[in-house]
Amino acid sequence: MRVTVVCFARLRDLAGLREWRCELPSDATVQSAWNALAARAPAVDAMRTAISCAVNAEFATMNTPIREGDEVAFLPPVSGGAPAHS
Amino acid sequence: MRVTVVCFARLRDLAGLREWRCELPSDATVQSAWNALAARAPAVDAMRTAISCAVNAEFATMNTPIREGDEVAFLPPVSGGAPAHS
Amino acid sequence: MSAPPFAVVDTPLAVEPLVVVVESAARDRGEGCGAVCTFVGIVRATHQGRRVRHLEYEAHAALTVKVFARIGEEAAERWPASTLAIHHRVGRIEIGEASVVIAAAAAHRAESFQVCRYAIERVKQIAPVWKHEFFEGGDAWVEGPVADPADDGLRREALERACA
Amino acid sequence: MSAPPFAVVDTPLAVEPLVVVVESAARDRGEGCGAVCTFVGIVRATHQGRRVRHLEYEAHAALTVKVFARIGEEAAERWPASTLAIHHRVGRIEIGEASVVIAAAAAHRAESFQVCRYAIERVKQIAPVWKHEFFEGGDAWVEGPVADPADDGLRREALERACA
Repeated sequence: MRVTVVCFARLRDLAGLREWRCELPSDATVQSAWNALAARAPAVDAMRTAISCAVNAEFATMNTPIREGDEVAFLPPVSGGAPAHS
Repeated sequence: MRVTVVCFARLRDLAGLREWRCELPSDATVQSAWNALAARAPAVDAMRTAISCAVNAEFATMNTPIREGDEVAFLPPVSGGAPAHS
Repeated sequence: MSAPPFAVVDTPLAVEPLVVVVESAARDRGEGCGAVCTFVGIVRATHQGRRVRHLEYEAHAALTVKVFARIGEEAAERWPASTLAIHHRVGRIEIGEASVVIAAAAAHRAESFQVCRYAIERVKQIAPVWKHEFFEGGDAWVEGPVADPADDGLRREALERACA
Repeated sequence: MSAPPFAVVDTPLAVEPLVVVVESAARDRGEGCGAVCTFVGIVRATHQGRRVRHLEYEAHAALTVKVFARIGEEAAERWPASTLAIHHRVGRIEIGEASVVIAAAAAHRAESFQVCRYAIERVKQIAPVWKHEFFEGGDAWVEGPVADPADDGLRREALERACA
């Protein structure tokens, strides 16, 4: 099946792509999509532990199953989880 | 000498006037102006203990001396010295 | 032409001009301006169980503008890089309209909230502005306790609410 | 036509439309709307000692709008009669321009400040919006810690800052 992988911000820079139509097996999870991305663009592995994800614009986890046509978004840490004086 | 007495809000209603050109002795204080107002409009006496005052748009006290041409303003308690939920 | 930081006006209030004023003034202070907090006081349709028709505000305008400037100085003592603007409307004000608008600028958000909150507490305490409420069945002046602008206890109370 | 309460836009932000939106929505709730508090986040000329030239914000727009709505629901749980609006700008933003505008309406001022402060804390914590800083001598993505939107500890922290 085909899903669309979307990378944001610094992850987009590391991956060298923003959107990628990606072919995955039919029992794929978000983790499968990440693995496919890391195989294509090994530099993203540097952000592996910091990434959140969303499927079809809903927060998800690496274990969330995905389906044909889904949008799988990988999200770097956001700018402002910082102290109130930031 | 002449000063202008100005009454605000509920005090204006009680006095029945907003501005009053008032004749006072040359050693007058804000208190003298108040006494003259109370003589002319006895109803204002009900607010005597609640009134603040200003001379020429500066906060003053009843003992502040006043001079020819001064504006003497009498100020009822303000609306919002109330709790934060008001 | 930019708005004056402190004013009493008899026309509808706007928020945006005050944001511009405080941002411009704070931009070159301290760490610059990263945050503006504003407060808009709005006429409510009910007050103490009464159905309000409209309000009329009256002010000693010249003294009120000086009081606003004094509040700005008080805020600058506590938050040196902050800037403040306060506009109060007088005359007849309808339900849903603004009676007072405050804008406070600072480098960081926590400070902008504190300055803005401090300012509205002080305005309510010491600005010579009176509210005449016209409700169904009558009208009344709304008065608070006697407030001395030089009363340090009141000022501390405003600071406590701002910095809680 | 009134502004949507939650939006991601690529054009300059304005405060006034959000004030109108939250006031209209709060007017018929609880005791009505007597207070609107707004927050405007502004691009500063310096950050961590660097001279900033401009910023570029990027967002997962669809998810961000949902996150804003979620923050509105969280606020309504804690402050049932309050209403909230949040607009974030994306794309290139110059020094002195707003990146985010929040408006919170409530019957009384204390609540409006709390809701607004809560909202900006939550936006900073969980909205999928990233800041790319262009400064003299280079550029960098500004990242915080990993934030889980369902993390109750973070939410408590935001509540504590709002209600302190």
